[in-house]
Amino acid sequence: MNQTSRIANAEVVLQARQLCKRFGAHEVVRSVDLEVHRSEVVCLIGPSGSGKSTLLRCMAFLEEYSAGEIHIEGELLGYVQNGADRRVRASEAQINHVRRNVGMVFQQFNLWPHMSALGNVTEALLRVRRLKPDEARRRGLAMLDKVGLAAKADAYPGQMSGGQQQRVAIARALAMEPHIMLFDEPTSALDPELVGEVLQVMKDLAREGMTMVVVTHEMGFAAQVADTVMFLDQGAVVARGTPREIFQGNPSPRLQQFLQNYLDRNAFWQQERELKEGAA
Amino acid sequence: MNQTSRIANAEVVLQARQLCKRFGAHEVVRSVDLEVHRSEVVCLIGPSGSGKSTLLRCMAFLEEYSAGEIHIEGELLGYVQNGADRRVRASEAQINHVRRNVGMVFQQFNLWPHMSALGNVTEALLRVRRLKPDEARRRGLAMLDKVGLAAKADAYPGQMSGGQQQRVAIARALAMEPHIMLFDEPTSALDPELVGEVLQVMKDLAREGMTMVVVTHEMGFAAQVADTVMFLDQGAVVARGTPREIFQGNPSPRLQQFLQNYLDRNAFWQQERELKEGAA
Amino acid sequence: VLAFAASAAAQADDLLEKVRKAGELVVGTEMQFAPFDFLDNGVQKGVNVDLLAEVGKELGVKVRFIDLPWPSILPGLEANKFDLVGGPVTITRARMQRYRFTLPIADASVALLKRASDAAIAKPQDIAGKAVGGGKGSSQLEQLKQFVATLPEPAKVREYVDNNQAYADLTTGRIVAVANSLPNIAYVAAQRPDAFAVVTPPFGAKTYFAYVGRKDADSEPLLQAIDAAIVKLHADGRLAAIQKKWFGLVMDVPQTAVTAPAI
Amino acid sequence: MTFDWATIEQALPLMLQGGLITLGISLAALGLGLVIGTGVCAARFARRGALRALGSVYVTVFRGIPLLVQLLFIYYFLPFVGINVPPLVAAIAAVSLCAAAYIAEILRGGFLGIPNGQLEAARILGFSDWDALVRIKLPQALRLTLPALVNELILLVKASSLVSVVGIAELTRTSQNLAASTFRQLEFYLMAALIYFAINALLAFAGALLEQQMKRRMA
Amino acid sequence: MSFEPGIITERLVEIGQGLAITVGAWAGGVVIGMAIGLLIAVLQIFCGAWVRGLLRFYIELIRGTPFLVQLFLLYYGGPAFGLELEPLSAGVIGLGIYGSVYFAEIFRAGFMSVPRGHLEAAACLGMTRLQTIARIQLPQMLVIIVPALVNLVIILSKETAVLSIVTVPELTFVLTGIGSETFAFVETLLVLCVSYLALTELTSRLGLRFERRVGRFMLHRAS
Ligand SMILES: Nc1ncnc2c1ncn2[C@@H]1O[C@H](COP(=O)(O)OP(=O)(O)OP(=O)(O)O)[C@@H](O)[C@H]1O
Ligand SMILES: Nc1ncnc2c1ncn2[C@@H]1O[C@H](COP(=O)(O)OP(=O)(O)OP(=O)(O)O)[C@@H](O)[C@H]1O
Ligand SMILES: [Mg+2]
Ligand SMILES: [Mg+2]
Repeated sequence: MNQTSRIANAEVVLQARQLCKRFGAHEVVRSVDLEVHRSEVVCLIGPSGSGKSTLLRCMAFLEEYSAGEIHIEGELLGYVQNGADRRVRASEAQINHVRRNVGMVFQQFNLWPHMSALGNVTEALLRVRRLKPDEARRRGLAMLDKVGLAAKADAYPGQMSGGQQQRVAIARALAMEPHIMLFDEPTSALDPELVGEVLQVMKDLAREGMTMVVVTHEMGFAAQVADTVMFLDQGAVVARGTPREIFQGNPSPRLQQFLQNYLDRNAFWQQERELKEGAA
Repeated sequence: MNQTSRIANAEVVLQARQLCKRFGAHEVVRSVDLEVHRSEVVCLIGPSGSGKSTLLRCMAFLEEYSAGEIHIEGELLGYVQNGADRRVRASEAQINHVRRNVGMVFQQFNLWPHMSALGNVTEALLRVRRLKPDEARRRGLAMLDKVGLAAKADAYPGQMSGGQQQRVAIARALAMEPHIMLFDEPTSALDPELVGEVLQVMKDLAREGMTMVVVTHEMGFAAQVADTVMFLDQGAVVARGTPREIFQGNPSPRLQQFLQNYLDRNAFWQQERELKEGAA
Repeated sequence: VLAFAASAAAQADDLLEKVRKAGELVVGTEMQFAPFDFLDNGVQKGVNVDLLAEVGKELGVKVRFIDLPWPSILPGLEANKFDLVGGPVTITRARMQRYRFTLPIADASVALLKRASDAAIAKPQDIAGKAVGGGKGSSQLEQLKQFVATLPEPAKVREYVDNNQAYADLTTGRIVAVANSLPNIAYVAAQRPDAFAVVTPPFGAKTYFAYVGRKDADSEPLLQAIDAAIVKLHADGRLAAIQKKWFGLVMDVPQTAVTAPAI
Repeated sequence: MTFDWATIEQALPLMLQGGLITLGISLAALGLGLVIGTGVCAARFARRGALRALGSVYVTVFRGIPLLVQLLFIYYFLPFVGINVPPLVAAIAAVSLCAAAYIAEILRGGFLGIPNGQLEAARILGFSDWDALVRIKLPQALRLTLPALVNELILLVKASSLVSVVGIAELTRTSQNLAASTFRQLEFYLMAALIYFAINALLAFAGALLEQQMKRRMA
Repeated sequence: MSFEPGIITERLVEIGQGLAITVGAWAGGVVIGMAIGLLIAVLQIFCGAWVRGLLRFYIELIRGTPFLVQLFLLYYGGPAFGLELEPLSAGVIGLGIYGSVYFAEIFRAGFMSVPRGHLEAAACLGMTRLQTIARIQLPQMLVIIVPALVNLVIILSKETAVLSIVTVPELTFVLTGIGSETFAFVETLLVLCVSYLALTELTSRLGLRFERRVGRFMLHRAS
């Protein structure tokens, strides 16, 4: 409770109002409202194709949203208002300016295969932040250390496991010292063995008070880390609340059905508990 | 019990003796012994890199195994014995002959993108079994129907969801009427939403008495469907037994640690149950 | 046995026999050599058609022409792709080493072609210090080079793959004159008086055009037959008529084989 | 430079005829080239080392030696070893052999682009190597490399101008002949350019259509 | 058909000059072509529809017509439009223009071969489009396009033979000339073959080495 209220009082760093996104006729995001406070962790869950990624990509302006507004720390993202309600796409420079405090991590890592881990992390520091090489190198190594990969600094992405690659991708984003981190299914492309290490890094981030919006299929993570869980279906927010309210309240039939998937798949654990209880 | 004994009495259709597989110096499969009885379902679990896929691929002779023997319905796979213990690689024709009753399903589906679903299923019937086109078409449609995709017969892989593609891949294998089906992580490349439908098809197969060897990370499936679960670590069989023995016995530390991954990730479900129990 | 007999027979026949049997004389030529050979809306016209037709009559055979770019004509002759090279070819010592020339059929003395509008050039010597062109590997080019060397101030000589590029460059003004045999450039000038004019008199030694055959026993009888035919054409004035038709004048060319060409 | 359209108008039919010959030779060469090229490419992936070596030697030689020389060789020098081929055969043979070398390389890229898993799927279903090649590899390689192949065809159309050295009056040769007889070079080269452009634009368009269709099917 | 290598050795100097000119023109054409080609490919990324349309037309036009004809029009037709060029410079420029469209297509394909996600990652980190091209796309695509580039460079080496029609005394011109003067056809063609084989073989070997160098990270790839 107190945790939640503390966040409720913190200022809003990311705000979406009546956000809509169409691909041609197909409306993928339907007037979504969303407020993210400083150091709040919001998890987006929902069936495949429900628009989670699209919503997140709009927040990084990787997609031009069709209607509504997104404000990042008070600044309108991606457009410049001219006149009452006419707006035009902002210049690349302006977009980058508003987006400077937003970091993003992708499902497919998107590391640059021709650069070493360190190279991936320092590239933007050198070209965008214009740091001196040694300065950039110092911060880069620090970031890799933070995700526990200082040893892999000189390895190329192709030489690392998926989990390690994703951790490098997180380090790359963190190096720019963003105020908000966006994650799009950061563990869906990973072997189950490797999911744990990435989730651990994200848990640490949350504990340090990073503001995060996470699209995920990892219900366990959502339950343990999220302050707010939003369930999307067909582009609209069907349910939102604390993990407790979402997972343990009596959910809408659609949500119920969605969660059922996970319950079935983990039946073995269920049986195990039953047995243990039987024993006790 | 009776179920297990029934299988124990059925004849052995696939047998591996002291199976070893090396890649250069690196020994990936270490003298594995394995007996699969008719209509038994064996699940292979284990950490990434433990040799599950390699073991399975040896059973289909997609990898030449380095030492030991594999017998399929009594016939030696992949080699012809000459002299006491000297053996040479068998001809493609011989290999295909011994392998004729083995079907395989891959993690990446490996459908042929330039053929429709039906085309994928009938291709081998036409080229290998030399069926008449209409005959092949009949059987192909029957198989697609069996996996619930009769409607998608003319769709191309690119137009289908991952789950549907994997079901087509299963239909393609079943069309050849194999006695043994091998599955290598058939659901790891799928969105969580789509895992269910594929597992369902596999459950039905098992119920119909198909002999199956399944590499999987889906513990729930293993628990519900497997007659025998084998835990591989670093190429060796560390534990084998009924799901009950594996999941609910008191496991070796390595197995314990391996399972822990799954327990963590499903914490939310744990909490939920606790609450429910609290309520009750 | 049959095959053997056939081949034996084939060996027995010399080229003349073969040509007679086949009923046609095959001639390799380049149809970009007006007035000797060129296409007028796809129809072959020129000296060779008329003249060799007459020769054909004398031999009692038809004449078939194969149109080839010049670089591949002499190789074609050596590869037995045809019996005779049209062209015709300027008789030179070097070429006589390797090929058997028929009797000459036209004068090949070298003259210059200039732009009609170009008043600066009245006589061959006026090209001194200017740029001129000729066809690579042609005997005319060799003579041009010798002539240029004699000038007080040598002219720059450009070599072209074939004369037509040289004519084209003449119109662009990069060169002031093109050296080629009188019959050719006379015809060019006649075709486009607006663009071109001949610089008289011709310079260089007196040379002659003739057809070319292989220098071997197999071909000899055929070539002798052709020579005989040409003599006949001289006698009854058919050759003169053809020359008049295409060159606008009758050239006097020796009726005996040229044994010591000027170049 | 005064353009004489009358001359050109008269000559148009001839030039179009030349264009047809050019197109014909190119298409024939493409067809043969595809067959030979596939063979060579398959050889380069063969299990036997000797076959692989053979394949790469073929590519080195036929890609390295200028087409002009290949033509002259086949037409003028084979006769000395008793092989005397008619011009058209020599022309198509030479162009095909040369094209095959380039096509083999293009296809190699396509073959490499096919996931190994798809071939394993074929093996496990009992496909012979031949069936796997014809039914699985080739159709996909062709699809993957279609743009490059269209490119190659366009190159062929232009390279075919060399066959004039064996006495075939294709487009370039025809226009040179006409130019030579009228001493109007620019006009006819311009004409030739336009006709070549028309032919190749047509081919490019056809290729684009084909590509679209394949994309739509395998969207 | 006699075989007299003497004829070749006599004219060795002339042949050497021809070879030098061929190589020079070839190198010049390749450099110009690559430069223009890259420019076109990049412009296609940045510019609006109608500029792209123009570029498209330029590409199709040059691609659709033989180099012989282009060079002829450039050299002999140029003066009619006040464009006077020396034979060699006309040849090199012509070769560059001819090659540029093929280079452009190869580069375009290369740009498209880099996964969109890699560009999005760069955008999220605030890199400009130009930085992304220079630092992310070019280095990655090189690996993929090197074979195509080698192919094209080899093709261009053959096209240099066309320069003879504008009186550039390159190798083919010199040798065919010697051929028709001395009738040593076999010998000259033989020299022609060997020279071109050497050039192309050298090119593809250099290409392979370059491929390996830029492909370092690819070779490491686990799967
Ligand atoms: N570029 C695009 N063009 C057209 N439609 C698109 C595009 N991107 C996404 N879509 C559609 O938008 C819908 C939402 O896609 P999105 O990727 O946001 O879903 P998602 O919730 O992220 O699914 P997943 O859990 O599989 O990632 C889908 O139906 C998809 O087909
Ligand atoms: N072709 C190969 N060459 C060399 N090493 C290989 C090859 N294939 C697999 N390996 C190695 O063999 C070991 C076992 O690989 P395998 O794919 O069988 O593991 P796995 O249990 O299937 O893992 P996962 O659960 O990720 O599929 C790994 O260390 C892998 O690096
Ligand atoms: Mg998504
Ligand atoms: Mg595996």
